[in-house]
Amino acid sequence: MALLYVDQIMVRFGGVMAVSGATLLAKAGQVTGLIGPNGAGKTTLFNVINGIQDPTAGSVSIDGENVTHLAPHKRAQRGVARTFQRLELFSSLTVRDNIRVAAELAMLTNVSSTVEKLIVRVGLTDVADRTAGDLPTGSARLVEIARALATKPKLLLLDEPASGLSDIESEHLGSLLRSLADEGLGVLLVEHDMDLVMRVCDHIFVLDLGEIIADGPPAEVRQNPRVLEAYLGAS
Amino acid sequence: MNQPILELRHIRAGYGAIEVMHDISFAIEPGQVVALLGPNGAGKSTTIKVVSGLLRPSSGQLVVAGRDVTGASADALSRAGVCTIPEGRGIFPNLTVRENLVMATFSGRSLEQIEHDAYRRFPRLAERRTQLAGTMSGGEQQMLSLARALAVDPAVLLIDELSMGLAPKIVSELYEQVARIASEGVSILVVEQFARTVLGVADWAIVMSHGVVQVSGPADEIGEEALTSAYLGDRSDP
Amino acid sequence: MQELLTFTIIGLSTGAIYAVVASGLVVTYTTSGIFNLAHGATGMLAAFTYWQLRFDWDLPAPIALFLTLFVLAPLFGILTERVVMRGLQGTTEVVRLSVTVALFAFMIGLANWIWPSDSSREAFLKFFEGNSVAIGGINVSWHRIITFGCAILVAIVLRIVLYKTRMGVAMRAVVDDRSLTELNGARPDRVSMFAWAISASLAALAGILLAGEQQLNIEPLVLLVINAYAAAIIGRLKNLPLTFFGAALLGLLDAYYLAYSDSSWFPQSFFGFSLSGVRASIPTIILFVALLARPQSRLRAGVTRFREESRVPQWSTAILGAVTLITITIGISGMLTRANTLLLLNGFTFAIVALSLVPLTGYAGQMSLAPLTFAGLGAIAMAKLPGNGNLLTFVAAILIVAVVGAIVALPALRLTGIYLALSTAAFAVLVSKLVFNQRQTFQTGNIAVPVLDVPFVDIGSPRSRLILASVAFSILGLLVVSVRRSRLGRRFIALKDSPAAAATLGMNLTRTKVIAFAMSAGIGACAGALAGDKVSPQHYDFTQSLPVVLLAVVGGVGTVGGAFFGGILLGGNSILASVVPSLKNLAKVLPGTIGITLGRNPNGAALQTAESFRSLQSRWGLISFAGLGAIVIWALTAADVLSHWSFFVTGVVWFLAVTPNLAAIVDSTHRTRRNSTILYLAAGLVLCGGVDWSTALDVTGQRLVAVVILVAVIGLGAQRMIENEPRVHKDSPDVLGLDRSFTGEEIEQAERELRVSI
Amino acid sequence: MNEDRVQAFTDEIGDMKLRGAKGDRERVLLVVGALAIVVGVVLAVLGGFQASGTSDLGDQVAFLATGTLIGLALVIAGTALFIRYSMARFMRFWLVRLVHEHRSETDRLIAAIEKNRGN
Repeated sequence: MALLYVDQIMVRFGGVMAVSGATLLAKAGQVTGLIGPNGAGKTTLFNVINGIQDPTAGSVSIDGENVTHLAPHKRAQRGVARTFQRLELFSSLTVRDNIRVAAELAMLTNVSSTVEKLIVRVGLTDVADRTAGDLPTGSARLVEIARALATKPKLLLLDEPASGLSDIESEHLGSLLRSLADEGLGVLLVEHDMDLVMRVCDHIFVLDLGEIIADGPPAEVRQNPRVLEAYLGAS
Repeated sequence: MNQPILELRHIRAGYGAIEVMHDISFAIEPGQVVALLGPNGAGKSTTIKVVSGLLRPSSGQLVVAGRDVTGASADALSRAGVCTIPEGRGIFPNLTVRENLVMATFSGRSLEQIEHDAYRRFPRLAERRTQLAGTMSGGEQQMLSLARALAVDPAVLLIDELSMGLAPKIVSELYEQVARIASEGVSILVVEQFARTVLGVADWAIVMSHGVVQVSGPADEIGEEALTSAYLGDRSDP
Repeated sequence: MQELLTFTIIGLSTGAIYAVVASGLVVTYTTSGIFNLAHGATGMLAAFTYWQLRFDWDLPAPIALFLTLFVLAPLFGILTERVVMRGLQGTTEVVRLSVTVALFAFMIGLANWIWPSDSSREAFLKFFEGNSVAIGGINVSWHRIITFGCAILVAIVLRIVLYKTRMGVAMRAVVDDRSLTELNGARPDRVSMFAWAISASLAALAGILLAGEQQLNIEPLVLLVINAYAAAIIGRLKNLPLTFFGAALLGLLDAYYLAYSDSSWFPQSFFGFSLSGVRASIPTIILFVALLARPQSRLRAGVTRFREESRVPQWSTAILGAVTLITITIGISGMLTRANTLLLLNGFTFAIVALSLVPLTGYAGQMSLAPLTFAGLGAIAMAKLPGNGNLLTFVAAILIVAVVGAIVALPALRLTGIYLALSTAAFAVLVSKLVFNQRQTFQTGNIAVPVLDVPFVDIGSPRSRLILASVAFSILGLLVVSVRRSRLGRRFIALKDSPAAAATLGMNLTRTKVIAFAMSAGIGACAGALAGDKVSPQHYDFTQSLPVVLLAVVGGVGTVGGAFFGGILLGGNSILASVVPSLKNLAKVLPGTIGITLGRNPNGAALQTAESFRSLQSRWGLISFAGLGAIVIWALTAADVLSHWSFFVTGVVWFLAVTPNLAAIVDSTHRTRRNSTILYLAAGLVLCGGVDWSTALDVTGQRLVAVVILVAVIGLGAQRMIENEPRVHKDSPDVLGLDRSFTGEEIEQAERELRVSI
Repeated sequence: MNEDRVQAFTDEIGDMKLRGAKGDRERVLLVVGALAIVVGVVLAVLGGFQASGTSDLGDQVAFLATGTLIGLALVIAGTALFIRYSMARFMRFWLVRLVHEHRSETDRLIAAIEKNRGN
């Protein structure tokens, strides 16, 4: 059974269809990519999956349970965590406290040790006591990821985690994502850094004009003429 | 009179701590159409924001018609003749079509002239002049923003993602109009992800990714492989 | 039937006034995103100005009207936008709202100053006073007809301006997309200025019309205009026709209530509660309903970015602060006159109320405009519960009010930002109209709150109550500090910094907000329950809450120290006003003036002061030296070397001017500069101690002013002297080119200016 | 036509006022200074006339105080402003020029010395 199943989601803003009938799924232990040109509706779809946006039609299931109309925090309790494209740090707390809040919200029993382990694992040891608002982008993105991981999620939604990262940082991010998937976590990745997407994803969905126009393993998607057309326009 | 009409010199810019443009330099000659290509997040839209005056670069200079105008406000540049069609739809959704054109009169031209030009070019807008712009279809909305660009008689036109969320057929129609504007000698900087479409119109192409200019050259010399690798990564088959 | 017609006409003309005010509110909110709480005060000020021109200086009505409506009011609007509002972009809603509160306080202070209430004042006449016309058999005064006509005219003019002029179209365009407006070549700043000018004119018109009906009194003028908020909210702060409809509805309801509430079938009381306050609260009830009928605000990512800063308070600092506060209070309490003790006590009460805002507004980022209401409820609970003030009663009173706070919060939780703030304001007005005005609660206009019965200590004298208040503030302060350091505090901050992220991490936002509200209500209740004296309901009115909120934000609502600073400042302000008549007027505009500058320093004053003390952190040698100095000063006083006032002056100078500079003096490597600074400080201290301030200056206020001046001169002077880096204005044009090398551009420009060909 | 448009555009850009440029404020203060001088002279002259027109000593003093003295003060302040800001621009760039010359001179000198040392 798929960890996440998004079925025929439609979202309408006023007269505009932002997402029109997208269907996709993500499995535990895999990194699933969601790519597409600007304005394709990726972030909207993300907001629907974690409950910030109500869909006009369609349903979202986590582990077979229909969560379409649950509040975001209830979904979090069912194992969905996310990061944001425009950073949403608790900017007046320290890095450690950012992660700590998340761990506490997940009702973990061993908050401190979880937090410390995550700080080391994600590579934030040097900045752990700094105020999150003062961090450079690279570290800030890592804090968001660590914070999401602190809730011990089953499904991790990453919205452009590599934007603003240097090449080395984004490589580091790639190996982190792989190792997370190998531990059994399901990752859904929206990203524009195609090198990263092609490298770490097991399966890719391509969204264009609010619809999934193709899906498959990276190499296949890369050759797909419809994908090329979506990106480059008709020749 | 051989100075570039628009020149970016070592521009760095970004939002707060996030730097999106790392030392970008290029120039546009009078009458030239330059296409700015590259994947999302490459810094193209930020480039447009800097050139239009909406975003102040953190360092570097913006030189327009030989004058350093770094830090000039967007409204002053606009009145001087730099017309921008921003990302998304460059229209006011809660104003009528006619009121959208009223807003164009800040450029200094009279409403009669503007309406005349706009409706001649896009008769469909004339039928809808009292309709709220936000209730029109995406293609019509882009027509309206192009109509404004045409009617204000700009010297420089900046276009950001005209095609976003539109069907390919409408996109190619819109680009026919862009080509017509270009033929009148207006210098154009156009950001587009539909590279194939825009390369038919452009004289020069610049491919950006990660906030850096990767390739720059005459439009007809930019190869498909360079584009594919910029958009979908350079990994060859696994 | 005729009666119905009469009251319909009355209602419509009242509604007309509301409509004019509300439309002004909508115009500025849509174009600049600032909900102007001072809008009513603008109208009030305009009404006074008109009175001055028309009735005091006897100008002809058309000229006076023209000057007020089309010259002075728009100028005032433009000035407001330019000086105050433009600096507010990029600040939080709390700061933005506080600044308009500050403006509100400032204008009321100004009006009080220029036009002190005076019964011999010329009357404010209606237009064509005494003339009326018969409509359907009823006499309707010309004034009402003019009022009604004005509303229609305003509707038509606004319609034309907004839809037929380019500026109006631009105003609507700014609402849609500010940056696109810029790209079209319009100047958004000018557009906002224009909007503020129109808005001020509308407020002025309403103020003048209202003053004709109600006479010229500050409070009712300001408050009646508050009612127009309800109309604006019905119009969802953007829809003008709906706003006009809402205004008419309000006016009619009010008139019909007036007409039929005396009828025999109309209930006069409700379970023993008198309903006499209902009429006054109709607009508030409608405001409340309209707010709750708003669609649930959606979580949005990436909305606000904070300029404010917040640090985790350290236990050592907090405990040291608490002990110092209590010690100082005990130390000086014996030297104060009874009147001054009571005023300081008042300051402590305000400080506790301000403290109640720290977890709610400072930590959790939820704005409340009703902190004093909870204090009032606390006082009632303390008085009405059995036990005559024993500790159990006290605790019960706090718990009850906390529960009330939580319940009140529940419906309000669907709202965020400005709407939440307005709903708390509505709650505050409702409580003061319906509860505080009850005969049952305040028999003779007063309620006797029993003194808290602390075991083994006799509390009764003002002095012991003052000490009790300082102890209470310290304990509550430590409680708030412990909250900030706990899991709950982190959640509060997370809620403020990013609700979207907090929700996606599993936080139940509603529950967190309810806890914050309950905690705030409970702390507020303490302030009331500790009143220990007769209090009158006016103390807890909504209008009294505003300055408390304001000064808490000015002091720094994110810190306990800030709350203390704000509260004492407010108390001290009334000390200033009560003792020195000559400074009374200054005291009136002071809080407002301070608040208006908030846009430039959103962190509040406390953090700034704390910053200067930070140099002493964990340097125990210096801290003990500071303490030693304080003991010496106290000992000198006890030995009658220093008079009480000299003790006060010297103590304050020691703490605020000398102590923050200690570290810099010790660290300084510049020998002569260090020595001269020490000499300067010593001379300053000797001056403070040597002069007997109680005889040198004969009024308390003058002495207080002297203290402020001395602290500033001595403290800042020493700071200047000891700072190692001389101050240079970096961007001064006169050193351009000297402190860095030139770019080619600059040289090119230089050549051009010099007309030297290249 | 295109050439014309480009030329017109160049002129527009050339005339454009740059936000944050210090020049604006300087120009404003310059004008304020000039105005102050004019107003001051008028006031002083008026005050003088008024004073000479009355024989009452008190009135004379009042006229002198309000008209002539304030007028004189304005003239002095205005002159100061005018000189300060009309000179500032020139002086600044002159200074820049001098320093620049000086630097390039030094650079040449250093280059020459380096060269000599090399030999």
